[in-house]
Amino acid sequence: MPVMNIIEAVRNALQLQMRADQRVVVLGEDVGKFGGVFRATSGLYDEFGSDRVIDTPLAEAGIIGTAIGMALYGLRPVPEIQFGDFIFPAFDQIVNELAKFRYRSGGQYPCPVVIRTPVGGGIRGGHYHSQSPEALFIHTPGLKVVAPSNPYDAKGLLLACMRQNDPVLFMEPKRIYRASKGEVPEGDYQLELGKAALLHGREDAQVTLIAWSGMVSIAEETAKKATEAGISVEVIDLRTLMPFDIDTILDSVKKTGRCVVLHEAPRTCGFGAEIIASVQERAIEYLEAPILRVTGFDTPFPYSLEHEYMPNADRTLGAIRQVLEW
Amino acid sequence: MPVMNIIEAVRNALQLQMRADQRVVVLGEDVGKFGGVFRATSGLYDEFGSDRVIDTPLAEAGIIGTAIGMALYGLRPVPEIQFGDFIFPAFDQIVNELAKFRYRSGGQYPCPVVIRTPVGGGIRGGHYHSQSPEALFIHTPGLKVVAPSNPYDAKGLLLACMRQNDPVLFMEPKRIYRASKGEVPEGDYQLELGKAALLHGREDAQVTLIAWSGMVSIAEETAKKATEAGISVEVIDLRTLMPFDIDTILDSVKKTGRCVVLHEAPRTCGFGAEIIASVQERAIEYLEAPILRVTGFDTPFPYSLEHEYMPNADRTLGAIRQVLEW
Amino acid sequence: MVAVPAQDDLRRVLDDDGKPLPGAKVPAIPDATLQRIFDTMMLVRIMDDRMMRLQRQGRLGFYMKAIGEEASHFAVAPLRDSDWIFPSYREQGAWFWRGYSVQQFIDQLFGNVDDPIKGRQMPVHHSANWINLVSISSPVGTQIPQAVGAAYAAKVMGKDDVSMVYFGEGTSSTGEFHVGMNFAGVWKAPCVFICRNNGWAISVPKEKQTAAKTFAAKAVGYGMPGVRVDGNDLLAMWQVASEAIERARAGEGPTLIEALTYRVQGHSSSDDPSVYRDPKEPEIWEKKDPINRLRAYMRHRGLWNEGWEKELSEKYNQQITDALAAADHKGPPSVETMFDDVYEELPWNLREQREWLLQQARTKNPHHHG
Amino acid sequence: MVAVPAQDDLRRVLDDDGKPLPGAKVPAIPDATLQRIFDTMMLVRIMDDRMMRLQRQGRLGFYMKAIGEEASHFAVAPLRDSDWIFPSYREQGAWFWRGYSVQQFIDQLFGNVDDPIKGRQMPVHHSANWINLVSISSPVGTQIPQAVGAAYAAKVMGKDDVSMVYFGEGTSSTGEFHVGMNFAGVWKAPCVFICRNNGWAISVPKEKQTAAKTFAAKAVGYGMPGVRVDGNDLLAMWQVASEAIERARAGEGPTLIEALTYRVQGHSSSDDPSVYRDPKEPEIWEKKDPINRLRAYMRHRGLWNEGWEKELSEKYNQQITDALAAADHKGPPSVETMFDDVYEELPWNLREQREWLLQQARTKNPHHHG
Ligand SMILES: Cc1ncc(C[n+]2csc(CCOP(=O)(O)OP(=O)(O)O)c2C)c(N)n1
Ligand SMILES: Cc1ncc(C[n+]2csc(CCOP(=O)(O)OP(=O)(O)O)c2C)c(N)n1
Ligand SMILES: [Mg+2]
Ligand SMILES: [Mg+2]
Repeated sequence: MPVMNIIEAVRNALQLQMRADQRVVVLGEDVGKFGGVFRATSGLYDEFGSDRVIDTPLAEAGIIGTAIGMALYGLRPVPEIQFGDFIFPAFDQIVNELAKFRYRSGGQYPCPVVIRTPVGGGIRGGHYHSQSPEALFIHTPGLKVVAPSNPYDAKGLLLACMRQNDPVLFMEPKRIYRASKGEVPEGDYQLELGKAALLHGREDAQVTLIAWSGMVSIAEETAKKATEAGISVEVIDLRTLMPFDIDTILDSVKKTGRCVVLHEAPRTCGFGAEIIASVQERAIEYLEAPILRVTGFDTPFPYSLEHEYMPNADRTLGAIRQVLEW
Repeated sequence: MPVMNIIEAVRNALQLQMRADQRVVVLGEDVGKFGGVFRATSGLYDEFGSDRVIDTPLAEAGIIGTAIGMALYGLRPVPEIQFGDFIFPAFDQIVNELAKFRYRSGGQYPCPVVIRTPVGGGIRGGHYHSQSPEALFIHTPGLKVVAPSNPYDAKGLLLACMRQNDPVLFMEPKRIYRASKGEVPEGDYQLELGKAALLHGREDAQVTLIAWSGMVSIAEETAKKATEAGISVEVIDLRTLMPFDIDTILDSVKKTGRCVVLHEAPRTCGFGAEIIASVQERAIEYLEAPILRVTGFDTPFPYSLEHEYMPNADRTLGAIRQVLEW
Repeated sequence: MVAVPAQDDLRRVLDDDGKPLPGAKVPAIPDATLQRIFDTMMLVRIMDDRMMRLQRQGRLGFYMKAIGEEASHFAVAPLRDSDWIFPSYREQGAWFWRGYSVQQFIDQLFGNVDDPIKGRQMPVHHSANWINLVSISSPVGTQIPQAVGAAYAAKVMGKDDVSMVYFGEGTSSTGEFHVGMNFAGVWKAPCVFICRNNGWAISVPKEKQTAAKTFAAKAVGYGMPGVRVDGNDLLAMWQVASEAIERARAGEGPTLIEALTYRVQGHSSSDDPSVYRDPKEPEIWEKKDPINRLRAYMRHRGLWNEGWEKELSEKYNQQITDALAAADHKGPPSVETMFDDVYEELPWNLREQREWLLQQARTKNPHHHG
Repeated sequence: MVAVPAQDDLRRVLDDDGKPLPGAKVPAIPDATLQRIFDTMMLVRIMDDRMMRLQRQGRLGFYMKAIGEEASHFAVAPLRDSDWIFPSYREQGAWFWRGYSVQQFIDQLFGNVDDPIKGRQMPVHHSANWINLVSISSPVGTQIPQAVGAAYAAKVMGKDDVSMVYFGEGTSSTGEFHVGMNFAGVWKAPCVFICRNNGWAISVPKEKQTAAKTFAAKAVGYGMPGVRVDGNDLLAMWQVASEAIERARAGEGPTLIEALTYRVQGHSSSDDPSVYRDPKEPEIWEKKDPINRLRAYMRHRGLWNEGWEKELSEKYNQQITDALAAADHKGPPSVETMFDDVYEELPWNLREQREWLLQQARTKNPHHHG
């Protein structure tokens, strides 16, 4: 099996689906001739032409607004927002239009648009090239939110997204776009949306550690350190954030009784809060300790102090110790 | 003391502050001659003139974008967004600009803008005249979020907002704009931001019920029904959502051991989740039952089934019974 | 059509009394078509009148009239059925023209079980995919880039469908207008933009929306033709729309049409214009009423007579009366439908919430579980 | 200045060799001012060159050059110090012109403890409120309505300050451009809009941004004058900017200036133009280099000599070397500063997070508490 990084896996998924389905078009800033600032669409312009791989004017509201119209008429647009931080000019089109179109039309107008965008920090991007806005979209009924953490999942999930009929925000972890490599089948496969991955699950796991996107690698690193310290940690990579895999979470937490949630976004009103609320509503009697969060701080994403801002394995291990010692 | 409804209290606060501070200007769609579609600014145009009470072109991004520039230069703009549902075209200006200006400039450019907007359902407004978007803004570091539930608080909090130097989203409960009446001092007073109101707090309270904005009246109704059923409920009206009054919440929950959070916004990733997460992190050992949520459903806000969608006293009482029986 | 419309060149065919202007080229509209247009304009006028009275009686929650703007709705008349329409909330004529029925219209207003959108949105937010009329949204302007996307899709899918999008002059101030127009220009999208300039955006007069001489002039910034037309002159509307539609279909790109008309009454049933505008202003415009002008023209042409109009008015009043009676017996959609169509299939959180709601509807002791 | 610029009327004073064009009205710029402008242009060119090399050596994270666009920066030269400037990220000249120092510039690039913005943002996102230069944002276009708001504020506060805002031609496609321009037109705001048309938005050529004949033509849609100027001709830039600034200050309203220039190199240090454009294109433009043209003009006028330029280049290279050396010894801002300036005062959640971080920085066993 070929080894790919996340960029290559995403490109490969787009290419396969564009070959399989004439209706799939890619649009966004610099996605055409240049192949995207992260090169995720490189080669597509040459293979599929400028009608299906569209360099748009500089306007996110236009990218999403026109993508919606394309989807209504019968295409399968996969717009790219160059950085997750620049999705906000399109926010109205996403939360008031894309998310509500099927519902408000009584089911007449489904809107199968898959929005790809790189998210997260760790690339010295400061305020506007680092944000993790998932919570805003998870709180928006009508949208699905998908956040892969590795090349295999990225390809399988993106293919699945392009083949279902609901709008999706597909968040790609830019920090590990190239650093994360793995074996990826050349051919076609899909991963079911809404299913988490349980990493080194074990009967005797003492703590459940929940993460997604770029934080899964930190979770893995934490689990390794924990093992060295004689603590067995079971990691859940959510992969899909809306709808999220409550069953896998509950199975694990009921077993361990201890849980830590890890995310990059600011803590207050982040997705971690929802996970905690949902778990305690359903399994508080199993909890041996509060569910703790390791997250970004409630500040804009800083530049010079990025390293201090980002959650890391030490902090996560600290929280794991805390729930164990509680 | 004169009796005012919320509209009158808001208007009164604006009028007092515009008289006291030349720098205060009001801008938005229809706020001038017409006095706003809810009439919150009526009379201000005649008293303060078209330079300070500005009918803008139809563009929320322009309203907030220009308000930011006005604040940078030295004015104290109080823009109105006609309905909370129409704030999203300005979302980028609010979350990427207004919220981050002070921070990103190293403290050089504070941005004292107070955005007023009516929120919530119950007026047969359907998808786009009913939303409660607080969670999106609470998750945005740099913004304060204020949500009064009655005329007295509306005036005192709005005056406080216009006299401090951070950007604020001031959410007004449109369903009870006129229905909620109460005694309001004619003169000047302020309520401290970040302080909740404890309603009929009592030593023997069995359950803590947390609400804000339009849901406080439902919480009160629930408390009455609960008392009739022999259950003593202590209601917390948060009033400020960011920063929220964690101390008042913890004091009450540590006493009651049981808590229900009531909000109109869709449940998943709503602000209720953050309250639950914060409480269990700090006081799980006091909890006799899971903290339950009574909320809007995870759907767009429906029209015909609005009554079925909105949280009500019966549902809230049901949740209270459930935490008691748990 | 010129790229920069001379500011005062307003395209007209009929004078205010419905007589063809000297030297005006009268478009060749088949008599039957003209009569169907008049017929539909009558329906719009009667419907608006009846629904407003109903609203005033407290029997209808909300309504928006198009009185005085009806001719502007018929830019859709020269379209083919396969062409797509992205309406705003004030083009009732477009719906009836395509065959949306009086009953469907009224069922939507009441959001009852037969409402084509299942009672999901406020009155006047229709949707009818079977006739290519796209779901109306409240946030103004959002439909503009969407229409451009649909036009682009038709083009790349090798169809020669055109999309037509309506919006008010106030909406030209939104960012959505700009990005939609700009994308259309760059893509040479087969899209026709109809700016219904009715002079007012709720209480805000057109002078406070823009300093541009005309709304048509905004086309210059997008490299497309801008045309200004008398929006109360049905023949001129038809003519200008036909030209723009042909241009689009021929692959020559988009056109912006400013239809100059006037909002004779309030913005909506919730509005009271007396607070912000001079009552004399509407009076001037009532003299230019599009129905009167078309009627006069058709009379000259022998295409109209009193009896026929009386029939139409009786027919439509009866249809409305019957539709209201029928609507009275229709309840709202059932509670469980609230959770449908958020997604193609219910995810677990909605399944759970749905079950809970149904169960608490059954029991007398409702309570919420996580 | 006319409302609709004849498409090809490009305002120029100097030819490509720096000679005044026959019949061109040469603006009366004091010799000392002209020399200060040249001096500052040299600094920009040298800084860009040094910083790019630094970046290539991996000693600087990110940088954005203005090579070939320097003349367009000096639309700010005719401003008063009290006038406000809302820059984009490619107008280094505006900063140095107002006295922002080489050391401050470099401290910002390194985000060190002396960075005027405390290391909060990426390189080239300067802010200097003491000279009325507003904090640069990455999301393009957001500064446009903000500049209009500041201009409006000056007007209602009875000051006669002007605000000037810079953006690239690609940014004219954003909704922010439209709403800002439109508000300015309606308000007759004392605002000057400088559209730096350098032909490219990263990899997207100007032809894909708009179908309009020129970017200046977009002014028509906002009822303001639009002027197209040779952005590599310092004298023409000065002239056109002065006219617009005077207009604004006199209460006659805003002006859109399209400065025609060219992005000779990559978009930023992360970009590689060879992937998407013909390397011959930049060569054509190097012949129109703004510094060469100004130098030639000043030589004719006897305002330039080789020795002086050599001095300048030595002076600035030395200043940069010294500033870099100084920057090397400066650490990042202290950890606790991360929580400052989110609000005027720290709310409880930030106090708690701050204490936790400081404490775990101290202990060797960091752990997170709620
Ligand atoms: C984005 C947005 N902001 C505000 C509103 C509230 N609103 C509804 S209609 C309207 C005026 C629209 O005027 P115009 O575009 O001229 O259309 P008209 O009503 O005259 O047909 C406003 C401000 C809205 N619906 N959407
Ligand atoms: C809202 C937004 N979308 C996308 C980007 C990414 N981006 C940064 S610069 C740029 C191109 C800007 O081109 P132009 O406006 O012509 O300015 P120039 O770089 O040529 O000076 C893009 C797309 C951004 N910064 N902001
Ligand atoms: Mg209008
Ligand atoms: Mg450019």
